[in-house]
Amino acid sequence: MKGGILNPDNGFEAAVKNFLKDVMEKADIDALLLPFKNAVGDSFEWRLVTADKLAEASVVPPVIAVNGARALSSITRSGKSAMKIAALMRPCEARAAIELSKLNQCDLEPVVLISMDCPGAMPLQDYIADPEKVEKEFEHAAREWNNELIRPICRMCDIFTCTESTWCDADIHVALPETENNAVAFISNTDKGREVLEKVGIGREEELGDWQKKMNARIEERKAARKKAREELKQHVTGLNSLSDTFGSCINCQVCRSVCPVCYCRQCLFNSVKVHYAPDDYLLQAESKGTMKFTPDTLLFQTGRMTHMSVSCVGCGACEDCCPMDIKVAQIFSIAADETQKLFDYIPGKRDAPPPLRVYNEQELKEYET
Amino acid sequence: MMPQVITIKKSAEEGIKEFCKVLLQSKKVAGVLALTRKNRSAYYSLVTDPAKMDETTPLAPVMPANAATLLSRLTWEEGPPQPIAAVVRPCEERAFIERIKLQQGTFKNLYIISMTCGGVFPLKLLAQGEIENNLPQYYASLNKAETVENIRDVCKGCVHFIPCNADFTIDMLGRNNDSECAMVVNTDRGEELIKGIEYSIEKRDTPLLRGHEDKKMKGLIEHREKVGEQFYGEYHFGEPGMAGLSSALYKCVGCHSCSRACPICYCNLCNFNSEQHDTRFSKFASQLRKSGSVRVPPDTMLFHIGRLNHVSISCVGCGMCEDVCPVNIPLGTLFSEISKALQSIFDYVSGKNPDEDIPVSTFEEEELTQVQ
Amino acid sequence: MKGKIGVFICECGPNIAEKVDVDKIVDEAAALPGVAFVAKHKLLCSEDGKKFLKEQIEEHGLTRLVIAACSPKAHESTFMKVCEEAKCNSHLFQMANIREHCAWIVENKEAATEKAIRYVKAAWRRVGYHEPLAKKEIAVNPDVLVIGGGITGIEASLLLAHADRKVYLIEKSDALGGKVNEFEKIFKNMENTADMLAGKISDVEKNSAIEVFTNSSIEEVVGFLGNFTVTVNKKGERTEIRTGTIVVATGYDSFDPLKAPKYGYGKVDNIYTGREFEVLNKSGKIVGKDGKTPQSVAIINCVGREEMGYCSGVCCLSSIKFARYIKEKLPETEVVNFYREMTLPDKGYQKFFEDTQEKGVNFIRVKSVTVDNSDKGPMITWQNDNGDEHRNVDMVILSAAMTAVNDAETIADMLKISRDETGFFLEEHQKLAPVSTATEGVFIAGCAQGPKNIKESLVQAGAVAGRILSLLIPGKKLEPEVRTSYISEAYCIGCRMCLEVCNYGAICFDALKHVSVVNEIICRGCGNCVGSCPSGAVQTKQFKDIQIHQEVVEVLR
Amino acid sequence: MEEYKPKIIGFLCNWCTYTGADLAGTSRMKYPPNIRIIRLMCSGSVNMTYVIKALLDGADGVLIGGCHPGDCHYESGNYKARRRVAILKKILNKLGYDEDRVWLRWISASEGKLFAETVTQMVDELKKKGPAPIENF
Repeated sequence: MKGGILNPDNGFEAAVKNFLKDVMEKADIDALLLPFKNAVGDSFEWRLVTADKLAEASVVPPVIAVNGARALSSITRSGKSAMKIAALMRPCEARAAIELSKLNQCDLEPVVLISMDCPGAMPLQDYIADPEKVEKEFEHAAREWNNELIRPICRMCDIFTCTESTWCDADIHVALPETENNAVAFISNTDKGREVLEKVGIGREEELGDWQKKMNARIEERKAARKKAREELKQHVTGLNSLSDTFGSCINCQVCRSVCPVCYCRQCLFNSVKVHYAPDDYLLQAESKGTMKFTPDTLLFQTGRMTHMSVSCVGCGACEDCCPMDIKVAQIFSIAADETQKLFDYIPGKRDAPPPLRVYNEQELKEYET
Repeated sequence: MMPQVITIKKSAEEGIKEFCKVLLQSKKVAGVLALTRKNRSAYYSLVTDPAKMDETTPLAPVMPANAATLLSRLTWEEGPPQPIAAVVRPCEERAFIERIKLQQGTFKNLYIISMTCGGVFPLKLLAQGEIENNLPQYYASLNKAETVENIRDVCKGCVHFIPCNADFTIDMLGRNNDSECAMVVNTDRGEELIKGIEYSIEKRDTPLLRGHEDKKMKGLIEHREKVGEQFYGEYHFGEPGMAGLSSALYKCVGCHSCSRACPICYCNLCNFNSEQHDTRFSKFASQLRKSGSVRVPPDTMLFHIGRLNHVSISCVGCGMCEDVCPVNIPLGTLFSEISKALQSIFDYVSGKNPDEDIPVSTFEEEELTQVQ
Repeated sequence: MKGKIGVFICECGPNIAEKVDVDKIVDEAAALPGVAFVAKHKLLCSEDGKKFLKEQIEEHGLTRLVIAACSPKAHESTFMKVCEEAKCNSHLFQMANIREHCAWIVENKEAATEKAIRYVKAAWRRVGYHEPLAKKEIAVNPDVLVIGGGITGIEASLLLAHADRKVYLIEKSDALGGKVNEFEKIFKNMENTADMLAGKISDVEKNSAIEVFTNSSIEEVVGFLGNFTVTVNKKGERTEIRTGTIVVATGYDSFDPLKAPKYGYGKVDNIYTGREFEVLNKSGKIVGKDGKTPQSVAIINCVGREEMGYCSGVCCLSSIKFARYIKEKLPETEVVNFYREMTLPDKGYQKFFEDTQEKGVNFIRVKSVTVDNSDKGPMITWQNDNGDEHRNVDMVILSAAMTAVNDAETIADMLKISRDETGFFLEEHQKLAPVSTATEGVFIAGCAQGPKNIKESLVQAGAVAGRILSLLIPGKKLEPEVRTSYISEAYCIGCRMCLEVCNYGAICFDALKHVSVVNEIICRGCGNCVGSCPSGAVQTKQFKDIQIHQEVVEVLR
Repeated sequence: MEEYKPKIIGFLCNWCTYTGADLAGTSRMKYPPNIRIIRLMCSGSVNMTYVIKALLDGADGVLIGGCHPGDCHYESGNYKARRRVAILKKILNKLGYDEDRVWLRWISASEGKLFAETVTQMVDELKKKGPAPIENF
């Protein structure tokens, strides 16, 4: 992995902001999409801003309040963007954005997508309960790459950076080589990215030194954690019954769906009258066992949603962050997603790979015919 | 009519289960909708087998969903083919009546069993498995007809804890129901239903169910009136320039959970999710030119004020919105207090009287002239 | 922005040009995305202007049009025509009112220009979201169905038939003529009713264009203006009649004096209602139930006035007529007329009253009257300023208020028309549309609308005939409003709020799909449903939420 | 600093107030240009979402113009509008937003003068109030 290295005197955040400033000036970008702490400081929000607002932005917020892909989609979904936008977000958010663009819910053409090494994020509800505390914890977690503090879903995330073994397909990735002078590296993944780096005069062929080794080590760590989590969850989540236990406390509020970056439907099928039966059907259904959970759709919704979006699931954890019943939605989904994605060797957020459900290959999946 | 009272030598919860069993056994009803709580999970169950009533916990002080929404589905569209009984809380019953007015359900073949309500615990408590530990103090305060600790904020400010249209009501407030409970038969159809059921049924002309005029109840209502306003004040809603509202809404993630959990939000597709409200890029651009900074996704304010405008006339203050909000916005307080103020101008109480039209669906020529 | 937008600014002679910097608008408009052509013109609504407009649209292949000029109320239709001629859909067009709403109301030219530019931009933004609407045309049935064979129904039928309209005249009794049949004479000239009525009835019978259904009543009405189907029941035998319009001339009933016991009706002998007396009088002999000729008769006015809450305005005159009947037949009999206020509107009635006084009829003004039994026959007690007074009479006539017919409600439901608080049918607009109703194609005439005398009834019959003749011309198709509401099945949840607020019964409920549906032929595009729909499932064409939102956003820039 | 020009959105009924506004023009009455008129077929078609959106998008006031009671071109649209406005105003008030920035007025087609006066009066009122303190996000 090669890239361009900057040696900032005042740290990562400043370096990135300077870079963005340059990008706006030299790569004729008109607006930036960045996370900001909100006016009362109890959470973060996305803002589309001009250069002068750059200072207040927070490059790596401790939480993902709204997945950046949703923000980007809401800007570019209706009406061609007349301005060029640079958007900085976490790898999972950038990948979701690319997924959405494949699903025509997001237009990346006018967008320079920039991702950065992500140390993970903190649970949203914890932050809202006590911002200062969580802020400190996050600093620590980010500095030490401490996996204990961050969200469970982040602990098992292995696409948090951009190396040969695992990568994020944003136009530009901001890497954090941990040399003494903690220099910042900029890796370009696309022609658009290369062009931008050129314009702002950042080289692209420098060796990134031991950064890569360190990251690979962490990736292995995370992969292991993921494996472990998969084993654990296998205990719970195999077969419908145990699945129903796992989602037993689900109240069918469907917040997981509405905060999910890749659940893009206006009206979820499982939230529509299309899944309603006539009363007598419910009675019949109940009579078979003498009793039934009502509403009956909880499982239908969860499994149905899985079939709809799991191939595109980037494991951003928004669903788990928002679940009022503290269900491990994200962990379960992203494990399940592994399986479905493996079927097609599909990695959501990888450019030019068509969404599996849009294409087919006559020779594939024979094993499912018998 | 001379109110009948069914007395059951069991605790209130067991009593209700017993009663529902009898209804099922005697084929008076084909099914019973009642709450079931198992440690961290709670959900409504549709029970057809009397034996299965034992698994339910009709009085569990939690609300996984406002049953009104479920009742709509159970009575869709001409009502169930055979009678069904449902054990619901007053605010659920009131919400259902509002939904009936909106053509989203019917009382046909549906019997409502309710109770004077002590409120419910927030879902968080349920998720953390804390309900068990809280039950003793719950019933203790109930017996004293006092507000229970750590129930939902809206419940603490709720003045509609006496059901108005239930066919059967168990009086829970200010009464010890541990060993014997009494169920009041409020309606003719209720009386009709229990005909021929051998049970210690006494008739009495002084209603056993305490009404709003009862001194204890009055006291509680007055107290709660204040509490509600106090909450509203604490969040500084009503401060000039919507300052309170904005500061509460900054953290909104736009998940619209509140509207999905709301028993009054009955729309198929919310207007604010429809393409009529998609923000065109040009809007972002012009906003950016104006202020140099635009919040994304936009229209958070529009959604909440718009929803207020749509539902507050029918809001029953059940607090589901607040409970499902992933970022703890005090929506319950906001909506219930505003709806109180709003309904008063039409002297309308949502869900109180099934024969009353929702004010927005009708009009009177001589009214509201001050608005002009 | 879809298609090529053309922006035209009209100087309206000096009217706009002097007050607004037209060239500035032109420059601003030219800079707008999607705008393919901008021009100003001295007077766009002039023949020369329209020609210019048409040429430019065609030359530049413009598909959407913004015209900044006067109020759309003045020339929208003018320019829409030009659009059509130029093969550009007339609804892909929006007017900016920069004359009435800018040039003429602002002194400061700068301010006026600024506002005008806002309006032009708003129109430009809006028109981008317009959708082409196709003109609708429906064939119409020119026939007319008249409910009620009374004097009003007859008159309307004759007038319409005279213009070669097929008329179906539905009468529930066994003969035409209605209440007037019962009258021997009519005020004020006391001419014989028969002379007037018989002529008209025979005209009806002679006229092949009029098909009379006696002993018949309507059972069901479906359809809409130009295409109604009415089921008529004649003694159990049903006929389906296709008609374009319906006239409700169902007349009136009299107030039932049993509802006002103080007048002693039903308790005291020799008390007659006005109508009973008409019959008695027409029989030729005015005698009491005992067969004796009355020496004294009391006529009591305003029976039912408090109860009903209105003055019928006719009873006074009939009561005078009753007095004249008596004086003509029994000159010796004393006639006392008890009244509160004499209602004598219109020319000639005052004289009618005075003549009757000269004929020795005693008019007594009272505060209130009661009638009781006494051994000497009916006893009248009345109050006036000098307290109570009593006297006995041989016969009492109660001149009762006119009320809505008892089956008014069923008729109203069938025809989807409303009734006012008095129970009579409600006109569409008391001043501007006094004989039409909320339901297009359904008209009301005569006492169906409210108490009237014969003359007023005939006037209304004429009005209705005129309206119908000008509304439906045989062979000419009807162009229903195209800017109607429609409901998105995907969004609608079937709460039927829109049904409740729709005044025209244009929305019905599809139980199968469980969504509401607009009948776009009945819909008048008022948009009340839009105001009521929380989910935005209902939209009105050309007034869609998005079009309005865009307009708002732009004017607020 | 330039003088504050309140922005008013007028949702006007095509049959009465809008025509009234036209009349004000044709009779050359002068009133402040602050109002931006949106033409609708009936006050009863004003979905309160329009009003909220207008306020959030930066309108300092909203004027809804309908026909006098009993004169509605569509029978009763104005009464329905009145209820909706009442509800909205109540909510705004409870939210600490000055409800007097939303006006409902009955102005007939012949009352051009009344229209001009109403707008003038509204502008004055709004000037007294100053810019609408509302945060839109």
